[in-house]
Amino acid sequence: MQDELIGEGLTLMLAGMGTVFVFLTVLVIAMTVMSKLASRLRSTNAATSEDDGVVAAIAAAINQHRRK
Amino acid sequence: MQDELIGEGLTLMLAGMGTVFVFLTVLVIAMTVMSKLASRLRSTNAATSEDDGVVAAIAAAINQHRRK
Amino acid sequence: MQDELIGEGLTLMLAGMGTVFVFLTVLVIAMTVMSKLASRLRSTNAATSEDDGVVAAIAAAINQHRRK
Amino acid sequence: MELVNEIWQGSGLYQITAGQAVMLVICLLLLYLGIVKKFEPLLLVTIGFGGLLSNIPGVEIATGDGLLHLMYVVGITTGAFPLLIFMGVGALTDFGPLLANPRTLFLGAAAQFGIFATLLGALGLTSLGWADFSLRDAAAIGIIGGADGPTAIYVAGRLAPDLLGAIAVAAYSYMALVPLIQPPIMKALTSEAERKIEMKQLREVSKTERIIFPILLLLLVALLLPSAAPLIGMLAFGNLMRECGVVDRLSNTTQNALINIVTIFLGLAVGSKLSAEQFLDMNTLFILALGIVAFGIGTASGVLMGKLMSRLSTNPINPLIGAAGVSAVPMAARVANKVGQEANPHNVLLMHAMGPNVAGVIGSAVAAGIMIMFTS
Amino acid sequence: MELVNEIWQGSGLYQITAGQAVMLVICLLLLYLGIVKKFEPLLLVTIGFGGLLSNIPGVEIATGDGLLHLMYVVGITTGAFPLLIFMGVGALTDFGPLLANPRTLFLGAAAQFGIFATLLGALGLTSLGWADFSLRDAAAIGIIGGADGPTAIYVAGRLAPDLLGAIAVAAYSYMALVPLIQPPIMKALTSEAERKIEMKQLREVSKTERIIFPILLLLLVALLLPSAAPLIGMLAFGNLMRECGVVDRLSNTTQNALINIVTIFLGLAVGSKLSAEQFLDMNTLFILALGIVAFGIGTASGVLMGKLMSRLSTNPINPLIGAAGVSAVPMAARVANKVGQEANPHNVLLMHAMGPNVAGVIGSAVAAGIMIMFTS
Amino acid sequence: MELVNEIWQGSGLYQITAGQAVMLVICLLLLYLGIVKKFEPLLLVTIGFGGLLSNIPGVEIATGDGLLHLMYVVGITTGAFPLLIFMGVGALTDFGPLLANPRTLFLGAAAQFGIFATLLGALGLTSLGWADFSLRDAAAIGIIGGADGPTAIYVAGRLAPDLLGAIAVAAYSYMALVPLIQPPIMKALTSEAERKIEMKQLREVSKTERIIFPILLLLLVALLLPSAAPLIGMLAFGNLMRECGVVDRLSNTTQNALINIVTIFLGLAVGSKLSAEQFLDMNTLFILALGIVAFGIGTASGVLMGKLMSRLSTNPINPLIGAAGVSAVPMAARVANKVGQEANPHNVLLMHAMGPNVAGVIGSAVAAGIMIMFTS
Ligand code: NA
Ligand code: NA
Ligand code: NA
Repeated sequence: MQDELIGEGLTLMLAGMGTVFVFLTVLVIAMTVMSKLASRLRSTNAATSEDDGVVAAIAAAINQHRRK
Repeated sequence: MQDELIGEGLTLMLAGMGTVFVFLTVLVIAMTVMSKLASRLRSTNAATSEDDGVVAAIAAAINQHRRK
Repeated sequence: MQDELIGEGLTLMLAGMGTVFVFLTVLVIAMTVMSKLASRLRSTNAATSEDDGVVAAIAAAINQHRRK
Repeated sequence: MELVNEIWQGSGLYQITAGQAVMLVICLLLLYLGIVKKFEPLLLVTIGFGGLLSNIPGVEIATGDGLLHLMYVVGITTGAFPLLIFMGVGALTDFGPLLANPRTLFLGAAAQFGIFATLLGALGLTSLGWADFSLRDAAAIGIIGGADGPTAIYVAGRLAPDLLGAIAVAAYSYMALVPLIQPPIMKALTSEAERKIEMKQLREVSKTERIIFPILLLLLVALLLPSAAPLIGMLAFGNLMRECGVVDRLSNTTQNALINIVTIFLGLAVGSKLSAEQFLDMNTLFILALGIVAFGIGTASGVLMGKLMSRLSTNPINPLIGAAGVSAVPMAARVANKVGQEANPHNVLLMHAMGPNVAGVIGSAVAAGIMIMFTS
Repeated sequence: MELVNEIWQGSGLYQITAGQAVMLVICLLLLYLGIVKKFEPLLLVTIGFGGLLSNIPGVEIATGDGLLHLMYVVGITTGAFPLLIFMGVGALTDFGPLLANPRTLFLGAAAQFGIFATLLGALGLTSLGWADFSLRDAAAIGIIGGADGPTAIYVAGRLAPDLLGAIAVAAYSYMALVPLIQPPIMKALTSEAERKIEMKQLREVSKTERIIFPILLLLLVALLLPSAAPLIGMLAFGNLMRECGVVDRLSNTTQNALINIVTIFLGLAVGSKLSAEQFLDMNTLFILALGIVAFGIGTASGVLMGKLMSRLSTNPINPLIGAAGVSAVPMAARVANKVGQEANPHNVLLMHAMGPNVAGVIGSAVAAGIMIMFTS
Repeated sequence: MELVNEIWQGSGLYQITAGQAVMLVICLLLLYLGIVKKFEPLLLVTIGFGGLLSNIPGVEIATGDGLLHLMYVVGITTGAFPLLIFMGVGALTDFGPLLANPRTLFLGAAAQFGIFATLLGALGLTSLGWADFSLRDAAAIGIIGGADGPTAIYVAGRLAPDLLGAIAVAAYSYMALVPLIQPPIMKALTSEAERKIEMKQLREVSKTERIIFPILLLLLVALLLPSAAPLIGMLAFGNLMRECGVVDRLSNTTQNALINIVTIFLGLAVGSKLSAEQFLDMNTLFILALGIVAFGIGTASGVLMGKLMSRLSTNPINPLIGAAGVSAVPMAARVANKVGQEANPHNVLLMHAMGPNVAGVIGSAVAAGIMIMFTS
């Protein structure tokens, strides 16, 4: 019966370490994909804000011109 | 039976809006009376503190006089 | 029975004031002893830090010397 | 191999039902509305996350001995959490504008018509055989029109716990949507001239009045409508701590640590009622539909009362501030201010609208009291 | 018509009893004392408002499933609220003056005589057939003389829950009245010369002593009087968090958010015992009368012990600081300082009086322990 | 005379058992470690003082209706306190370093080997007939190797409440001893050249990633391992409140008042399990021995995984950061940084080590989930 206990322990160890590694591997993959999607999203937004930046620069230039 | 339900609903609506209006009307009256009482109380206090002000002014005048 | 109640009350009063005084007397003694031990401990530490102070003074003196 | 099978059968992928999957998406949507759209984030983020937790298959979180179920039992079935939130609301509320102009209480009264119209609507759906709402259910649904989250949760917890999830989600979502729901109704019911009306600056309110007000409010409730006393009582208590000036440390804690802790627990506990079997139901759709009707009718009746008072009164009254009577503090008052400024850029209605706004909180608590009394 | 009748019969005006009306007035008086007269406002405002809520007819607030009753059951019958308050008191208390001059503990011991004299007084009233106080009742009433709110509530909650409301009101009211009650007694028992005595400046107390003190205190209680361990233990725990310097974040929360939240709940829960049927009773009048006697005797015995120590000691001791031994922290210490300065404007007794003042907290907790042990 | 006898028989000196005396000394030692040695003071001071209170003879504090027993029942048997602490940990944790370098999750995974090796060790002791640990006991003991206090308390509360005191004391003591336990193992397993490896600066992590991460984490747990959902769910909820930017007031309260209050209650409740009859047992010695083995094996397996990744990766990886995978946040990351700087003074590993450090928190929560699932 005690060997059975050790057996259960070994099973739990294998199952446990296995699950931990599987879970964290899936998490690594999910995080990597998510980060790529997020950075793509951001670069799209960044492009938009770059446009905003251009508009702002033009506006500033016009203002400066007027003051002269 | 369903008409009964609607009937109960109508009753509750009448009772409800009625109570809300009666309650808030009483509250309006009570608040108005309370504010008047409070402002009368305050004006009495203000008078008192005016007196205090006079006393303080006299004290200050006396002090100034002494220093000369 | 009511006299019994008064009797119990008197007993509780004696026991109570007695316990309060005994307890607080023990506490006074314990605190006094504890403070003495703590101050002895501190004076030992202070001696150590005095030594530290001496070391620091020497170090400072050496530094000053070097700069000249 | 057997072991892998056991783990697989314990996994969410194996156990998840279609309903739970749908609920996870709905809760993600609530989080999106709260975080990205900034819809009542304090509640939608906590309710939404609580809802996610409640739809994880195969683990007791929102049931049995689970933490969220415990929070629900301790805080919602007893009414403790919404009452404590109401105490916090009292400590955060400035009743000054209402004290300066008590007549605006009538606007707060009129806007409660949305509650009772919706109650009737819910009973009508039952009468048509479309839904199966009892009088208690209908009363709890109607209270969405009060535009006041803790009141809605308190009433739903007492009268219709099964509908609590849908009612809370509807109440907070529509409160956040007030800037979209109200303006068209306000503009449709008022003329340009009415919207341009400027109001006289409010008088200053003395400290004495501020201190007496919550006590007066409580005493009136005690004498006239005791069933509203728990809600109004806690509101008044919070406000008395705020105004009395001698317990500032209690007032500060009530406005910060206490209301924040209770908000977290309340949100998670309400989220525990977003399980698929309770939420995915035709009733939820009806509740969402009735809820928006309730907001619309409340807004309209507030504005119409504003028009009436505007005509009867010698002091100018802008009927737009009537829309703030639904409560949804302070969003509805800001909306009234904004619509007013669109018509007349010099028109600052904000403080005037705060009167009916806080009056609406009292009004719907009174309505809640009458409903609880009537149906129990 | 029937409906109007139903609403009328549900109203407070219809249901209110004369007792409830009287209690509403009494609770308004407590609020007045707390807010306007600034009598222990943290407790009198919360207890007073809780009392108002408890005397609203026809609604479960202080009974059944009502919030205040729940607070009472959760926090008072278990002793949790007063113990947590005591932890907060420990975190707020500086035992430095006591550590600098441990002999002042005797003053804190002597002042507890008020507790036991009052106990005897309560039994005397029963013996005369005027009242019907059991030994447990008398012990709970006596503890008013400890001039320490949480200790009184803790003991009353264990020994005489029915008298809790009156005992708490008496304890906090008289603590606030200390500046009126004590000076005549102090002046009657001391000569002008005694009141002029200046005391030597207190020595500085090291951090080590401050850290060891609460542990030492707990160990002594554990070995000598375990029944006082819950009260003294929580006091010592709060003080250890304060002084040990490594858990400042816990200490700060204990001194602020935690004690404030518990104070609000404690006050409302105590207020739930101010219902007319429990409070309007000859017993309440006796308790109020016995309470002021307790304060008087405690003050007198503290001062007399001060005189004794003053004569026996080589270091000068001003007997006035004995009056601070009743506790009522820090009010009684301020009173001792003030009476001292009236006799000798250069006399600063405040820090000297803080020693017996905090000693009185320990003393009455010890007395509470012996009473609980003896009567159960 | 009889009375004096009664008081004497009620005293601690009369009633104390040898076991209680030993426990008082052990608890004083815990206080010493917490206050003077600054070992995890937030927990060791509260647990130590709770232990003192629990070993006072003749009074119900940690049993029956005593306050500490109530705290235990309310907060530990339900799992509420460790889960709320985990929510606070989530609100305090910056997952940025992990998001910048997700591969470090493997280090956090490897370090969990300490948990399962210890589980096997506990069963081995039983198999040898030295101890009598069930599978559930062994699982709860193993979790000490997770180096994460709330996870250990949560699991022990579910699986082996009798061992909770010893497990909590071991977990927090060894977490504080990490600077002594880890460096020799780290140095033995790595070469000087490996310890000198400098790592590339971490990329910046966007707000969007930070917000999505806790939701993603929860969804993966929901789909793969629901039994870990309570722990991971509360961690993710706290972190979402922190990062979403729209509920800062809730996040601040979670990081301060709420986690502090729960820490005090948790510590006292855990202390209630330090009674002599439960703690003075060979099992406790075995648990302490197994606990340090768990930390050692966890550290070793983290470092070995670091060496493996260092060889396989094109980006330079310093294997020392693997040791931080045991969690013990943030102590283990600081240790990795320090050992790295001893080999190469220009080497700043701190932020790199924070990745595996927080990964270890997730890893041990996952391990806790699998153990709870497997043994119940
Ligand atoms: Na409303
Ligand atoms: Na006292
Ligand atoms: Na870990």
